[in-house]
Amino acid sequence: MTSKVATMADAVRELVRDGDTVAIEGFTHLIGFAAGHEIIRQRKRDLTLARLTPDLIYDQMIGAGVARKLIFSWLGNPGVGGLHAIRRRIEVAQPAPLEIEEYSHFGMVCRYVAGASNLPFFPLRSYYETDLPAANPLIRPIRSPYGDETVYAVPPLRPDVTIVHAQRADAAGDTQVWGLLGCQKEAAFAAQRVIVVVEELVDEAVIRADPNRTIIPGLKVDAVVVEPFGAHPSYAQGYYDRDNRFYLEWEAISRDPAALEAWLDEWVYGVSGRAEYLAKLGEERVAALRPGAAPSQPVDYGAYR
Amino acid sequence: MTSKVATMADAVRELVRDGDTVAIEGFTHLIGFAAGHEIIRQRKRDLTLARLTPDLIYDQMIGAGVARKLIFSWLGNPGVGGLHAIRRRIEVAQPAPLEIEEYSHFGMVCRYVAGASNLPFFPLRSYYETDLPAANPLIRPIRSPYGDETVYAVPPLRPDVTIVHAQRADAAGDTQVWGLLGCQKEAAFAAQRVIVVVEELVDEAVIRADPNRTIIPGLKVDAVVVEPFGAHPSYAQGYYDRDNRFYLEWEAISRDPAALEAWLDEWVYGVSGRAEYLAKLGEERVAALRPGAAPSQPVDYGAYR
Amino acid sequence: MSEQHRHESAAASGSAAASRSVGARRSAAGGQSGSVFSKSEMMIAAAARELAGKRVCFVGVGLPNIAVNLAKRTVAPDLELVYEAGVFGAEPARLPLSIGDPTIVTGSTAVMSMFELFAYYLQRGLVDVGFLGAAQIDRYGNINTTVIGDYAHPKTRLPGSGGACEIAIHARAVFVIMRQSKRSFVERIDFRTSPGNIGGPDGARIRRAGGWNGGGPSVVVTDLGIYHFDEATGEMRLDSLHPGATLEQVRDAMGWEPQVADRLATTPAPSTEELRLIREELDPQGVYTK
Amino acid sequence: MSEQHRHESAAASGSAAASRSVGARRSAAGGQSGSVFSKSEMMIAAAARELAGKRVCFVGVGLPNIAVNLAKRTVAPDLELVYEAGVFGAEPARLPLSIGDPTIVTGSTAVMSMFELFAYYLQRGLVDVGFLGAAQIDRYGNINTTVIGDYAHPKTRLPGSGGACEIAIHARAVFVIMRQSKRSFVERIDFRTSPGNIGGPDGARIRRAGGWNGGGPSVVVTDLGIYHFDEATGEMRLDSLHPGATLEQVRDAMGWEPQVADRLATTPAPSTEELRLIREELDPQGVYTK
Repeated sequence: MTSKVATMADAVRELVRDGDTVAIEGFTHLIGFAAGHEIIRQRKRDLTLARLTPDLIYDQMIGAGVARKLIFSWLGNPGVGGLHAIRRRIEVAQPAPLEIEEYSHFGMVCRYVAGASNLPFFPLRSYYETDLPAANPLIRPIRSPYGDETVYAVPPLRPDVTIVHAQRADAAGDTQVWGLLGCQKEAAFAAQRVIVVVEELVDEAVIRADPNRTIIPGLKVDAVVVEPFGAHPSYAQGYYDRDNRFYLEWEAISRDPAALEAWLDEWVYGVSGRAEYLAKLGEERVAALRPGAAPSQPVDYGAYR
Repeated sequence: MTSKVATMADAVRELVRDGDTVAIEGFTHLIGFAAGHEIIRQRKRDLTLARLTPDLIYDQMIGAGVARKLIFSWLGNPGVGGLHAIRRRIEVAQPAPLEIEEYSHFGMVCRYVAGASNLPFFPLRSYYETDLPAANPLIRPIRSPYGDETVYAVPPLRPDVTIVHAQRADAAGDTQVWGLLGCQKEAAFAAQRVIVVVEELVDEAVIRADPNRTIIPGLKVDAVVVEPFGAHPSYAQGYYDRDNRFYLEWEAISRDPAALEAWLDEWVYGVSGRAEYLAKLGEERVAALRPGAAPSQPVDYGAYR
Repeated sequence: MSEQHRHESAAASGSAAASRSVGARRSAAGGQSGSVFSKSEMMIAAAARELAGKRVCFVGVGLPNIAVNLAKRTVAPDLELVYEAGVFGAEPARLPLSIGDPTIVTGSTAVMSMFELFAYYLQRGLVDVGFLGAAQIDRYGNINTTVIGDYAHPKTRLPGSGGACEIAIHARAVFVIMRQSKRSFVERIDFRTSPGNIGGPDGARIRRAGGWNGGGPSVVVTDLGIYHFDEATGEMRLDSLHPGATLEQVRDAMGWEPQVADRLATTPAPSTEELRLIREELDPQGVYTK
Repeated sequence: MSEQHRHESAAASGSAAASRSVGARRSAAGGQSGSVFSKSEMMIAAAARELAGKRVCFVGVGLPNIAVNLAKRTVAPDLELVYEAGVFGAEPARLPLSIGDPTIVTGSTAVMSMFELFAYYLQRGLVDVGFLGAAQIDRYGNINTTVIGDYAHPKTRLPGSGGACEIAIHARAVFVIMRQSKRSFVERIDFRTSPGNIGGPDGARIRRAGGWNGGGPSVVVTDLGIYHFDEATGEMRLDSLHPGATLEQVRDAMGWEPQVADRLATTPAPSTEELRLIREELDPQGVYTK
């Protein structure tokens, strides 16, 4: 078995190319901030960014100019406010226009499922009597071959690269997640290339002791990056809490292009990577995010020899 | 919270009705033999039985005369031979004809997914250039609304009752499984009524300590039956091994209608339920099926207060 | 994202939002509880009471979250909390500050992929109540959370659907909590993100004929009163005025002439127990209720 | 169910089956290994060698299972075992007696629902090799495992597709292991369960145009020899005769006049190491190989 362990810099350099469609997935949980920052740092350009909730990470990336297009279903800073760098590009084309392609959450999820399943479309009962199909002509009605019911279809989404953050993987890329699963599995199987960023690198034996927790096999993984706290300021179930303070602070930063530029200079361009970012954040702030213990009980798979 | 714990006799009496479409799912793992035997004992009639692999359990049930129709994808005694009670009804209508509706494995799975998702059809890339759509006109071509690709569709399967065997549940019916998952979740969500049969009844706290292992919430469950070894001669991961001896013995029993009748008299009609069946089987044979330990390691969900 | 998110981002976009009640806390005249209470507290109590007898509720964060938790402690003890992120039967140990809070996972009944949550729970018809917020709502309960102005060249870009259009179609009943104003209660919404009773009288027929699970909007709770929907016309009807609110205030805060119930009620003020639960257990820091 | 099941049930239905080699064990003349070996051992060794360089293999139980495990120990150490029941990266601690054996789960890399296995692995195109058995096969590698006789009134009801039609369409390459006879190698199959090269010359075009992942049948290993498929005609071609088998035997055991390679090879007999692995590690009781 060949190790796929790589540095973030190498993984992004080799696997993310200008013009790619990139999906960084993780719904509220395990958001790949470390990877997004590296993409900014390497000044990738003309990306199409796909993600249900663009969230702070895509506001930062789009504010930094890496993308020409956004595919999404909900555009906000959950519980706080807006994503102003993105909104400026949509509302007033500043500093440049941003192409958008918009779905609902389930529509986006079904696009990944279609991509992961090699299906030319996926049917769902959304969009009835809404203006969404008119706004996005890729949302199309389709008749059931059984009776006269009509549902809607969405096309497959097949990212060039999907990046997921996970709690743990082995060196071959076998990846396990618990807590919210979002649509990372589907986004990974839909992709051509996959980067997995993990809190912990574990021995293959840990994975094999609980195969039901594996969401992506190493077969689908091109690089494994070990980056503890790489999802900060979002959270990793059992590892650290969401850093709500940063989400609140982002509102003012995002509203002001100069403040955004200064923030990127300090926290992205100004650091070599996540280790330096964490050092800047300070031990105290990081330590305060660690939760108490709430362990699951082991289950027995049985030894059958 | 109301307890849904019931005896097998009560659960089957109240929830399985003559003429129902019944799905007992569990692919090689956790096959609901105890429930099937109770259906035989209560002499239910005119059932439509759905299951990917009818297996010994449906050969027994169909041999006992509970069904008028079978929906399936693979008809055999895996690794051993045929299901002769079913074959007699198909090949020579003895003692009565049996209507069949036939798919492939993925077709059956997609039928349950459509039922669970309230979709009027489900698309898949099977059946190209085969005789299956001609044999079953419910398998229909459907054109993608994106370009001229054609795939096939299967209709939703919505059982009146789905019965699943599981490792454990709480009294509310929150059900957890590890090892092979088959299509039990999909078959349960597709159904109108659900019976869960478990090896162990556990406290709600055990379920809530590891919510990622829950496959069916109590919300979808009508009765919880506690029936250790209820999946024998199939297996329950971590609890007992497959009893291969019985699968081998079935070949001769199934080939001979008189032997089948005698077997049913002895092992189904002749016992009051699973406890008596197990006593008949003998402690030694049961004990020999228990595996060694292969526990998973706990994962930490984190206490967030 | 659910209610409060749409809500608050709508707020950030210049629309009215329920959470923007800072300064109003305990300033309104008290009702039968004899104590003072804020407009948000009134909205929470009113929404919670409407949840009586409900079983499965798709929760947003913010006011809906507090309303749901209040209902679970009062009129709907068996209420199961569903979060669109993929959680069923959540028992949050603290008030989740966003739906991105790990406390909704630890100790929950079931965690599943978003595909399964949307397909097997919501689209399957297992959700009794969903909450929606709105930047704009019309008399038939149709909702816009997408854009103000033209879609291609929006004056204000709002968050979009998230799961809202799915909740509107599949939840058996839809609850809306929002502040009302001429900007938010409009004659014509700029974009229909989430269908309500559609064109009005034939809304119910369209829903039935299309095989939707959802019966459409059930209640709108605002800072001024409670609206339900007329079955014949599909139109919003003011059934209850909150203590201290007047019909004139209501008319001044909406873009059409409202239907008013023959017997217009006065919403019972939050009870002492409701206020105690909100202030001591559910939002002790007053994040959402001050 | 996979290869061996279809296989053995086909056997029970009166068709030839690879596992029915009881009595043949160690009766054939030895090859370069200098030792005697059974027809099943020859078939296993020949199939295993064809797996050189393959990565992901959809395994059936019985001969394919032993062949795959032999390949993993010899020509394809990185081979990942996939079971249709929902297992990826199995490391069975004992030879699974059926695909319903818990030993395929314990210690595997990943367990997933059957929907995910079929959709995200097989239909997605991640499977390099799938094994199929057959009650009937034609010269283009089309396979019948459904019925002998008319579908509505079958002479013999066989198991049906299981996952076979999906493997035939999606696995990049399909391996067939079966005994050959005039009843199993037929001019016209009674039912096409799993497509091979379809009508022959345009099989490859149909597969490409339809967007199939699978390139069609790759190899057929029988008790007499090894067949590959001619790219131009899509027809099975005898490339190698097993030690001791003759062209006449081959002709007597098939329903059409076979294409034969210009340079017909002789299959190298199982090596001493291959035989040791089969007999000591993979099937010590000789369940499948005697």
